[in-house]
Amino acid sequence: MINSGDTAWVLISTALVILMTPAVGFFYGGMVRKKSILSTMMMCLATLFLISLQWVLIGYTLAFSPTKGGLIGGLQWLGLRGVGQLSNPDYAATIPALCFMMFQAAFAIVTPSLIVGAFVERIKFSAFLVFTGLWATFVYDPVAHWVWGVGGWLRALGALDFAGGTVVHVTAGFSALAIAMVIGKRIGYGKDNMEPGNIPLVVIGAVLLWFGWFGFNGGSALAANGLAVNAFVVTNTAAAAAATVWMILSWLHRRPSVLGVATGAVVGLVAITPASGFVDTMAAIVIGGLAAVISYYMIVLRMTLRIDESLDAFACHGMGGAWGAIATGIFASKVVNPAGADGLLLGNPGLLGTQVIAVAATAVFSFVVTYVLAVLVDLVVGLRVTSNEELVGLDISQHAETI
Amino acid sequence: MINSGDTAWVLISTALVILMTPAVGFFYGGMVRKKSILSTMMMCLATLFLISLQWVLIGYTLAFSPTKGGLIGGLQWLGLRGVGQLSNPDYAATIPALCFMMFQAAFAIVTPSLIVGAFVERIKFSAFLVFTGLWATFVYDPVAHWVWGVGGWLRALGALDFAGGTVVHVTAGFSALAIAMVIGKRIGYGKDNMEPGNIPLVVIGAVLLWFGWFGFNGGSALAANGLAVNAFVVTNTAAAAAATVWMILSWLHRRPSVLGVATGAVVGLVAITPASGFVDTMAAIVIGGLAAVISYYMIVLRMTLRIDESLDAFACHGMGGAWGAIATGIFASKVVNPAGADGLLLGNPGLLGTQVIAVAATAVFSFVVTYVLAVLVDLVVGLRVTSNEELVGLDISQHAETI
Amino acid sequence: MINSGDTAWVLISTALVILMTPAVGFFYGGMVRKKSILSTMMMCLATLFLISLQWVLIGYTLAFSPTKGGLIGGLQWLGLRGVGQLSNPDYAATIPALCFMMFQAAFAIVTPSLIVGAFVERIKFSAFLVFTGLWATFVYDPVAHWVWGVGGWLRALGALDFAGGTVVHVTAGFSALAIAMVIGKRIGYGKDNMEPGNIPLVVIGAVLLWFGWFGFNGGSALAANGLAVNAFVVTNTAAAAAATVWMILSWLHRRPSVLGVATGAVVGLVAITPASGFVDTMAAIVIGGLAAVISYYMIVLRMTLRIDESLDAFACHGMGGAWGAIATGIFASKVVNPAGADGLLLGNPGLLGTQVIAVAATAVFSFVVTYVLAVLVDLVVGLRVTSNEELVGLDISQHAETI
Amino acid sequence: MKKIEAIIRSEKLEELREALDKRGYIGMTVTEVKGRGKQKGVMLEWRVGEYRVEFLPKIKLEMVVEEKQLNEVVGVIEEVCSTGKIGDGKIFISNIEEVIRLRTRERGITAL
Amino acid sequence: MKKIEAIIRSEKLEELREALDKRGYIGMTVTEVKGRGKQKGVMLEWRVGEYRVEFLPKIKLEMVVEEKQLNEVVGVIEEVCSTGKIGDGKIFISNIEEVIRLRTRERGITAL
Amino acid sequence: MKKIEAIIRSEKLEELREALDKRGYIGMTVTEVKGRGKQKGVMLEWRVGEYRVEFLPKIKLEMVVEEKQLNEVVGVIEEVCSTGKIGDGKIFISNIEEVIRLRTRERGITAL
Ligand SMILES: Nc1ncnc2c1ncn2[C@@H]1O[C@H](COP(=O)(O)OP(=O)(O)O)[C@@H](O)[C@H]1O
Ligand SMILES: Nc1ncnc2c1ncn2[C@@H]1O[C@H](COP(=O)(O)OP(=O)(O)O)[C@@H](O)[C@H]1O
Ligand SMILES: Nc1ncnc2c1ncn2[C@@H]1O[C@H](COP(=O)(O)OP(=O)(O)O)[C@@H](O)[C@H]1O
Repeated sequence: MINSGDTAWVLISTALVILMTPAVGFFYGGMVRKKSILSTMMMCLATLFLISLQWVLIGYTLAFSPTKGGLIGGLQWLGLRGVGQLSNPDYAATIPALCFMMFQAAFAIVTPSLIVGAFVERIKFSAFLVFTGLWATFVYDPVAHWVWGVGGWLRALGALDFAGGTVVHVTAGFSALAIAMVIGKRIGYGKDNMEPGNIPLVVIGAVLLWFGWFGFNGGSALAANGLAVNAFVVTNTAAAAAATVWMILSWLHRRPSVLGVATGAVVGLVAITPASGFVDTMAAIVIGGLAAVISYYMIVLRMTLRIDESLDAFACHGMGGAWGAIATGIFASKVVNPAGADGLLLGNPGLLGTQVIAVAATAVFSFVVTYVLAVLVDLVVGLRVTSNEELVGLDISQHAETI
Repeated sequence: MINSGDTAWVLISTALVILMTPAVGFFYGGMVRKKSILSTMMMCLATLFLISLQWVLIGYTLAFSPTKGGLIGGLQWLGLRGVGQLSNPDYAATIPALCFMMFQAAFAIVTPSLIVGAFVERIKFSAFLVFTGLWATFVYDPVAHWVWGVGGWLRALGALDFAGGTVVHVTAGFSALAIAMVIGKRIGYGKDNMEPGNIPLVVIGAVLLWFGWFGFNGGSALAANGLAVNAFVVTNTAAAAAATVWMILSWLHRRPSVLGVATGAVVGLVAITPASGFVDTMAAIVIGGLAAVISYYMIVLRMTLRIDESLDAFACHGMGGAWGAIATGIFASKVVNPAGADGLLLGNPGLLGTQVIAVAATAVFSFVVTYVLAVLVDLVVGLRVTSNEELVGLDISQHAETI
Repeated sequence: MINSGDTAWVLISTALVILMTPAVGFFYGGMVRKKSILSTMMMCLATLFLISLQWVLIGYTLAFSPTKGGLIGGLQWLGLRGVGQLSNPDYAATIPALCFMMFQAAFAIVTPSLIVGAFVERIKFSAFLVFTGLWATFVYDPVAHWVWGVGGWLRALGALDFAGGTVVHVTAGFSALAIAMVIGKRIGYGKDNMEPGNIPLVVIGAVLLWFGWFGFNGGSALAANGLAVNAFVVTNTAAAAAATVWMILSWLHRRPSVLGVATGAVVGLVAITPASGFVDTMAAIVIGGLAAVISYYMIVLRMTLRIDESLDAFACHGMGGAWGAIATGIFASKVVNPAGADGLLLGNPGLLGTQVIAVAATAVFSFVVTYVLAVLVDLVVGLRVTSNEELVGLDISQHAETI
Repeated sequence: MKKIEAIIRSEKLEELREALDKRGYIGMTVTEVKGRGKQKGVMLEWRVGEYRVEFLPKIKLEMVVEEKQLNEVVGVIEEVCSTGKIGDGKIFISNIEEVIRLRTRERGITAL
Repeated sequence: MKKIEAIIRSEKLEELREALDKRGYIGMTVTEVKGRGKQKGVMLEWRVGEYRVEFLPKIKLEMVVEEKQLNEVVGVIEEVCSTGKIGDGKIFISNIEEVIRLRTRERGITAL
Repeated sequence: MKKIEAIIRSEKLEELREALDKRGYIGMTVTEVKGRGKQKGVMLEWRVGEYRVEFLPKIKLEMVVEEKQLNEVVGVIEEVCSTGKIGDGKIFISNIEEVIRLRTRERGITAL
């Protein structure tokens, strides 16, 4: 039976999550140099267009229709055939099946937009479009099926991922690392200063991400109930804890910067994502706080290694998501969610093992498939603009526009 | 009986739609020259203030209280007398009458803000206020009554308009054309370059419009049910399809620009508006995709004719809304909405005829009445600033401010 | 029993209110000079982090757990112990207790961010953090308890404050005045021009505040019912009325500015806050319109007195909130809210007296305690940056960043 | 060669560019500056009341020309930019010793 | 006539304007520039760690004055803008051959 | 002393700064300007079709140097900034009569 309160909540949550994709565009767009701000925003917008269509045509059926051996969905729901206004109790008994489809669409859309941070300021727009279409189909859709699809092998194994720590963040983060390695550094990387072009725009992005994340995690309860509320509360708390810790870390180093706390907040949001339906508020403080430490030092390491994974999708999403998934194995509690499981601290080390497997599997799969896709796209279309186009900036060279 | 889920959904939808009016201000404000950005935003803000008051005082009763011959509502609900916390089953059985009133207020507010695109950078602020007040009362309120009021003649005829293709977009678009013709071109139009002053602001506007449109169309179900979900899904899909097609069209021409895809998305949202409660997702792809083609070439034509309907409210809203209303006559299906009707493709050509009548009637009425109002305001107040004020820019000359 | 529609509404309202804190950052950030925009935004962001943590750890229990003599809550719910997914009928019978806690968190967060307007461009960031933590604990938490806590002395007295006229706006406004007096004027105040650095950012902030306020007032019904709708409608109406009146006042003086109407709108929103669950739409027009007059002339007075309460939190929030609380005593009606009371106009002068007491008590308490806290922080940490740091701007000197 | 530095009203730039274009003067560099002169500043609106902005946005146009072209160019600028109202701006003329076109490394008048 | 081009700290502009105002020097043009000198740049915070910005925001103030006023104006600028710390800036003085006031088409010293 | 005023492509600034740095030329001032020359402007995309922007963003780099350094600096600029394509920019050289370092109030060459 369709419940109007649950439907209202999942609908508005969906709208919030869809807002996150352009928000990533603001967040990333403000962090690149002035000559490529529009290009960065454009890539996130294009992800929204492209995957909106890919998902209703093919993505949803690959991820959620009846499984083929636990690895991938079938083609039964191609073009949304049979996905209608009645509920599908396999996934959510009190909202229309179309509503579940759309909520999931928002996740499928936002995930590839996170990878944009890896190749800003140097990718050819056409290559970006091809890559993103392929990535959604060959990385996101299978992993979503493994973890969330009925019959998916990680779901069957008992892996817990409330709102996408593995499906969204581990995939995006490890893929970002892979494609950054293929496409190479920006000209002048490590030598020229790469001043962020518009910090207020970064803040607008971060704030809309925080706002949207209430739908991301809260909506993942698929109902307007106590579990949704729990997810909402721990989301806010973890973000606050992570931003605070990041502020302290950068203060110890020198000065607490706006860029820093905005990043910290996002890292906290990432880390609580898989855990948000299984842990309580005090655990959220720990999860968020440690996430900040982990991602902070991962960025330090990344810079030391002189890898131009330009906006640190790997350090923030890859590591944040991995930590969150593992933390779920540590802090999960059946008091919070009877349908979940107890974690290590409540005497169940098994869950932690399962979580590690889930992280490892999605990380390796994402890295390898993305690496192959990136090399392929490079061969066929060419990933990178000419050095002259790169120096002039992607706004002019790819879109004939300036801010 | 008031249903809390439905009320929650219509309330949040109302908030989303109210957000759209300033979003139009960002969208338009970023597209004009730097010297008139604030003025453009100001006009949209002022629309929000003015019509918020006009609606509760007189607008709502003119549009929705018991009909006077199908042409206009009476004065029964003047100052919201009798519009209370209980439901009015004539319009929405499960939400308070005041909630329906407010949802409709948001539509009445956003519609005149769309016309702002016609006369930016040259209208006198006082004249703008007078015009907008008159337009709401003499154009919007009657047309809203015809199409949505109980007893309205177009509603009685069976015309379908789920969320305002005719009431909102056809009226605004054709009115924009009329007032643009009365006020005339900007100095230097077609000669000076008229660089958009702030493209990131355009994107922020477009993104908030997309976000708000989920309330616009989804909320028009007046309940949190399968129909709302359908409207939500087709809205997102049509926007994505239109943006994608626009991207391709401008790429064929030269380069895919951010301004272009932002415009394309809005056009797709416009076109799906009347159809969103009657068509399915695959139809939405067609409706959105064709809308982009229609509006794109209408802008080309408009520029060839050297009409300075500056931000193309006619091409985007007038034509987009008309196409959407006609498309409803083609693609509507009772499977999606049993309370609707079947369209041409399901063997009912009658609906298409009705839709054409509704479009024609609202277009002609809006154009003619707006033309007369514009001429009147020009005579009494003077529509246009002096050429010196225009050259200096409206920000300084009308508001004594600079960005 | 948990109601899904009510829970959905309060959850989304909470998200809206949380968005308001960064929105204050945009609103204020755009109003200061370019060299301190980031610092101003940063202080609002930091408020969000800090008080999110303070509230779940200690604030909530101080404000809402069983009373100690009507003056303060106990420590029973320290760290949210016992605050769970079931409802607490003392506060809200149809939503989880955790949901009520989170909704209240959003209020506790946004309130100190309002005070930021008092000391922008000259406060030491470390001192700001210490002050804000103390203020939340020693001013906000007690007053919240007095007015909203079960057993709080003002609540027991029958004072009405639907959504925080006293708890939020009177406390913030009078505290802003106190700390502005302690910290002193900016260098060059009254001599150098202090040009607003980014007016579009002010508009973005004001718009998000307006949007968020639907959750602020509408959500305070703690259910998706007719009362929530009433609060929503009067909120929009009062904002519109106040913005319109402000526009007229500044036009009479010289020109209607965007800064002016944005301020007017916020003042209208402030004034309707305590009244929104007790008055009808026509009263809202009066309340909003008069609020604009009061705050407008209070700013004139404040400038004449050459007090650098830089962004007029006192005039807008202190006076707006006080007027709204008193107006509740005048216009309240049991027709709107049977659980409320009738006001002066309906023949009950008693309520007005109670409201005046509530305003006076919170104003005096806030002013005095804040003054003492500010002096203490000044002694221990030092409130103010060096004059060199002030001249260079807080962005560089406190955060090593530039826009 | 001479450098003409003209501080003009922003709103005159497009018209001036066209007028110069017509007579074949293409090369120029413009900068957004803030100026102050007889027209001491402008009052702008604050939330309530107004404040004085001491500097007004102006356009600085720089053109390096041959000496024999000097009068013509100055004439065009005067023509287009004099409105007779305070704030019209000023022209400053100074000497340029050498010009180099980076593309071709040409020097002197041919490099203009 | 002489052109005084002073590169100064942004935060000194208001004070300098007032000091000049008091002595009757009203006309001036300012530009936001980025400079580099002994003070080679500044370290700004990134999300983690910091990066060097090679150019610092400075204000370029241009004033054309009569020769006999030169010393007074330079004196005022030195007075206000010397803090003794690296980054104070420089003054460059050059020759201006002609000045034209666009409003009146006056030439020479009276046009200043 | 001479003032070198170079109008260059924005994307060349970093490279030029480094090249000058290497040879010990640190002091310089840069301004974001808009220029117009042989390369008459650029077509940018509008929502539909395109429009001509008459001025292109350029960087103006100003350096005041001793006369004997002039050739070296000009050489470096030519080296780095000539691509041979339209739009490379120009260098203008003029005379500077006096330089003052505000920090120390030194005058002349030692103030550079
Ligand atoms: N002595 C000066 N040195 C440099 N720039 C000047 C000087 N006098 C005026 N200007 C510039 O010229 C602009 C116009 O000067 P103003 O005195 O207002 O114009 P006018 O006297 O021609 O009406 C000023 O805004 C300023 O930029
Ligand atoms: N040779 C030069 N040519 C042009 N501008 C210069 C030169 N040297 C310094 N400047 C300008 O002066 C500013 C201050 O120079 P800096 O060497 O930091 O100051 P100081 O030596 O007085 O402490 C620089 O930021 C730059 O804009
Ligand atoms: N006569 C001039 N006076 C001032 N600036 C000029 C002049 N000619 C060119 N410029 C500047 O030089 C830039 C490059 O000129 P352009 O003619 O496009 O380059 P080139 O001929 O070297 O390819 C222009 O954008 C403009 O800023």
